[in-house]
Amino acid sequence: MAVSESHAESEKLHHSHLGRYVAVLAALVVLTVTTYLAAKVHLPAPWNVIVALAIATAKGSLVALFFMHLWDQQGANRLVFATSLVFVALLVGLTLADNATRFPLANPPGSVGALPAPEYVPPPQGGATYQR
Amino acid sequence: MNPSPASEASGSMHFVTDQNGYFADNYLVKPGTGLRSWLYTLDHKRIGVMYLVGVSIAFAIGGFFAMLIRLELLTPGPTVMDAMTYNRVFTLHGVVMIFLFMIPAIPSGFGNFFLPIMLGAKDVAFPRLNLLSWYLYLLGAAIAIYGMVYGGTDTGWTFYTPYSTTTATKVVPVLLGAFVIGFSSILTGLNFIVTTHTMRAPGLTWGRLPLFIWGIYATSVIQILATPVVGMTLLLVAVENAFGWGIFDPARGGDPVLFQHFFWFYSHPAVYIMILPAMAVISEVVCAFARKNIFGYKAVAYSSLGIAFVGFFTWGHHLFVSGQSAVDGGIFGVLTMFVGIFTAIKVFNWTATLYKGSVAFTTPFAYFVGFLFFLVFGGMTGVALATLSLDVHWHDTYFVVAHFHFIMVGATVMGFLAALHYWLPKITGRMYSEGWGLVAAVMIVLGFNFTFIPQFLLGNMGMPRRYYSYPEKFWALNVASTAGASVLALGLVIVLVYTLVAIKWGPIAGRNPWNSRGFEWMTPSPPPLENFEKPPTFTHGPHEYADEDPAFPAPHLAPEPKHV
Amino acid sequence: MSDATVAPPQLAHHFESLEKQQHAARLGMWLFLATEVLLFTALFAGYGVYRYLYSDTFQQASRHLHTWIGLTNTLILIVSSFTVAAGLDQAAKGKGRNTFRLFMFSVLCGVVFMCFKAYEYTHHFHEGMLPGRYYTYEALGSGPGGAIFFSLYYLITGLHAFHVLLGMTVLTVIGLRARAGRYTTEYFVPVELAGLYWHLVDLIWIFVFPLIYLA
Amino acid sequence: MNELLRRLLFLPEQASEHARQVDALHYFVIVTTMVAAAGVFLTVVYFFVRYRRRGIDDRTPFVHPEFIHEALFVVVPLALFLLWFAIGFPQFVRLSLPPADAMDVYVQGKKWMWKFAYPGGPSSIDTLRVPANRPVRLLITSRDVIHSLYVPALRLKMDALPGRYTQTWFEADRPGRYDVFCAEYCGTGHSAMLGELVVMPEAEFDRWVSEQRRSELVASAQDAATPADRVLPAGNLVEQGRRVASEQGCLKCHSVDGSRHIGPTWVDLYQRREKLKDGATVVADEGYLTKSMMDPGAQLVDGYQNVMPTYQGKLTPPEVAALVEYIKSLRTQAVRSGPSEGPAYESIPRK
Repeated sequence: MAVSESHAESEKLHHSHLGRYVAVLAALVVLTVTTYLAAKVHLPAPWNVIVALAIATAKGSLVALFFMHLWDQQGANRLVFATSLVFVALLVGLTLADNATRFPLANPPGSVGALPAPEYVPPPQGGATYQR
Repeated sequence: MNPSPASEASGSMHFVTDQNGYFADNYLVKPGTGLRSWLYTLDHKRIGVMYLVGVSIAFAIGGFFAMLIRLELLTPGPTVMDAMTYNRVFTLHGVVMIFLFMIPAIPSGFGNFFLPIMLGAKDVAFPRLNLLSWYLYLLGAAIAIYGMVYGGTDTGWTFYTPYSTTTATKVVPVLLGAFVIGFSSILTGLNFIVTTHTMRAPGLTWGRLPLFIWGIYATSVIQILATPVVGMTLLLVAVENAFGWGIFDPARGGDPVLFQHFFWFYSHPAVYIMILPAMAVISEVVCAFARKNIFGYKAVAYSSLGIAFVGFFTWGHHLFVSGQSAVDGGIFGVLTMFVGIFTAIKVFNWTATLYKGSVAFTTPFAYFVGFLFFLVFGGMTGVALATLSLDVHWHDTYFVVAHFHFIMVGATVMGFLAALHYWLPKITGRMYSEGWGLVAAVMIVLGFNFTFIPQFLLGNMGMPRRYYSYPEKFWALNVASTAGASVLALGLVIVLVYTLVAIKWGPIAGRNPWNSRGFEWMTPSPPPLENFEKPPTFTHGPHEYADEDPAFPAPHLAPEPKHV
Repeated sequence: MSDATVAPPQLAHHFESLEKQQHAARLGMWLFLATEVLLFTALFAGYGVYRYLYSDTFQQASRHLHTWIGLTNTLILIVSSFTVAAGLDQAAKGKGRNTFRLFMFSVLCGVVFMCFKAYEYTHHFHEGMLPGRYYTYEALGSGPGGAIFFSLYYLITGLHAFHVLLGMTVLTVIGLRARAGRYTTEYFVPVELAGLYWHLVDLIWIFVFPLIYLA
Repeated sequence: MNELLRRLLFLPEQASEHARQVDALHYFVIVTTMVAAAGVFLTVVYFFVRYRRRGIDDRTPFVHPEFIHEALFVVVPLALFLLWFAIGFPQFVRLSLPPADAMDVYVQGKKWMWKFAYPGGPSSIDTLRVPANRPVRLLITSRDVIHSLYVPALRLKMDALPGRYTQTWFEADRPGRYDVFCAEYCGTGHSAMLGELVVMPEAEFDRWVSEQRRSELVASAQDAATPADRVLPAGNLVEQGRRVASEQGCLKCHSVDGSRHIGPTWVDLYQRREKLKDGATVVADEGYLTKSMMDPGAQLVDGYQNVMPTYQGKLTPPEVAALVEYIKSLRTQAVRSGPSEGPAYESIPRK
């Protein structure tokens, strides 16, 4: 299995991909300009990030699939890369979920939602003090 | 020279010794015996042996610190050292045991030695990277030990911020040492994965891989995916400690709980880096000494991958009382229940393997029995700890200490010792003393129980961990624990002594003293430079003992190859 | 990987065929790239958390950066990635000298990228946009978000810049070897691996750009 | 049954309904663990005896597992574990949702003591007084590193994070005195960071609070006179110094009976020649004592760690003066003989 797979990998690389590279380059430049312009539009709060990340994901996929030849390769290499991305999502997702759902005062003071809400009496010492 | 069937061999019915079986032209003498030939070696076997020596020294150092801890806790007040020294000692115990012993012990030591042999390969895929990994290990150890000797570290091996960023002790060298060792771990894992994918001998399909390989493969996956995150985290702590960049510093708006997320994202899977290789060893041992195929090969093999994968989804169960949200607590709690299942699958399959087997009670098998008990009890208390409301009581008490020592000492060290006894004949060509082996095994298992069962009860009583002094009501159980630790230490010293004796004067073991069908036993003992006399082809699985498989006679009945 | 890049293009003793050896080298490189991705992940996760906690400050802070530099650098890296890919294409055809030229162009792009980065850093130093303890910039209010943003900014872009430097070194070495005719139409895996590394550097920047400069 | 198992497992007394419920789950979990461990172990022993090796050429059959075996191996433990979770998780969620009518107590951990403050009421060091049968919400924070408030009798624990608040709650139903520990490692004094939970009958607690309030009014009247620079109540300066020392936790590290502790003893400290880390010597006069409170690391006595936090800004000048007077008063002849009782803390009303 491994042998035939690597055969296929080498075979595919022997074909010239120059045309494909030019097309990808053009697409990347267009997407970069698009994301820059989209940021100028000032979309409402979550959407600006979502749009920016969606475009970045599209660009990243182009690079990974064509410049890095994941499109041509089978099996292990794709799996490795995909797995690493799963774990990126895992770490980012679950830490963010914690900060978003924990007891609000347990987030750093001055951050979103951590300011004492009306129902919480400020502490008698006049706020949390922390000294090194 | 000539066939040496079992009937002619001397020895008990548990193993066969073969006076003619010492393979003279082995890896220990080829390509040379000088120091240079070892320091520049690219041979995976020699690198494995160097790792085994290195981790054994680390184990002795860590064990020495453990005895200091137990000595200090013999009385409620100060006993032999002051609080600062005690804090340094338990930190060093943790750092040395985890980073220098537990993580590299089985994968880098036995894994390096046996993974290519079991694959029928001549070496690992990247031998130079393998040597680099060993030197990175040495470099990391040197940096960490420098930090320990000059200043010491008093943070505990968990390096929780903001304590670790504000303490006056030398944290940065220890952090950097752990960082460097992390890269050593990554390189080893990378090497093993590539080797398993690309260097299997003809006939060795994924479905025939020895279970040891499956375990090491799963371990390597964790090493690759988790270690970079902790590397970056330790670096952030070092930057914060040295320059005050404040990513985790509450005084600068940072979140110390974020550090705990990052740290456990690695350190919980790291527990599986430690336990999976031990499980891998046990899978080999149980088949060899029951002389039977594993019950449920696929279940055992895939459950290793399952542990490697699901193990990443559970880190938050270390944060139930850290201010983490209850939502995350629930998610991590329920996912932890699933990781327990994979271990349960393995335990039941190992037990069922004995069914209708031919069980020989040798030293490795004794460690298997100990391992199984410790794993079940340690594992189930682990799942109990993930039961959220119970964890609120147990968190950071001696219950946790006892639990993870059941897994790490109980299971991993039993696995390490089982591997040592099982493979010593292959690595050195000589046999240890079975009588002393069983005596030591009994002492270790009993001493271990006496050390850590009192600690479970201490945890129930509410004694927090990392306590330098304690109220008098905890006294009696602490004395019991220290007494048990002494027996445990004595047992380990006995192992060290008779192992060294065996290496020098032990009886010649021969090609396959255990009558095992594992692939590593098909080559002479000790193995030659490129592992096999001629490249092997496999036509059967590694754990098949059934006599209805005529294509594969028991290896000890196969004709010995010609050698001088 | 080091074996494949350092060893002469013949078969290493422990492999049975060149195909297997190249397959191993490729897989090893991908695993290494996965560790690189996860190395950055801790920083991105930290960014995500603080972006959520201090969202207003972070949005303001990104407006205080030079977006045009970020944009230019993105385009530079994309073009350099293209030339590296084209260099691989030439290597596969046995045209080592072309590979060298294309790789050198990419290295030049890297130099320009680093120059912009240096310009940007100098500017920040003067403004007091410094990490953690050294932060003295006042335009973002007194909350802790600004200092954290710049800590993360320097960590992410600094680590990336370090990778750019590494990538430039690798491209130079492999480019010189290609010019010396070390690679054939049968054996050019080192060229491919060097390219993969450079593409990863590009790939990470593609995510850094919107997160730091646009979000 | 509950009492028997509790004693068998060395569990502390149960001071709340929550503790009893958690213990019930505890018994269930431990019993199933024991049964499973014993079951596996006995099976292994049985198989070993039944199938022990009888000869070197023993033959064994090839055993194929049935799907049902593997399915059972998965489903039985999973069901058990999920049952544990299903019981434990609601208990945990309940802990994170304090009832609306709970009484608030602010808890602050610092190296190495606990400070408990009641809104608009008294505060105390290391002793948490609460009424029985009334829900109490703890809002927990820390001044320096992470600590963790741990009351074994309530099966309750919550980390104290510097600069922010975590919360938990309980309703103790058995008056009595219970241990409070710090469960998160916090330095050399970690194991000395002991506190006490005093659960009082409701009427007694109310009486205590009103008493504390009365004495506080006196103090706050004085505060009002010079709010910027608080003057200590009139009285013996040495006595005030003693109070400040116990309030600020000085006695956690400095003994007043001559014994060596984390910091140098205060007995005979005044005018003593101290050898410093850098080899120099210094006479511990008023200037040195004051400086050491403000910048402890500057002139560190040889043989001690630099672990003392700065008290710059935490002590008013009169408090510093009182402390120095107190230290001056600690001469050998002034110290009582007999065994040390250790640093003692009493609840002191404070704004």
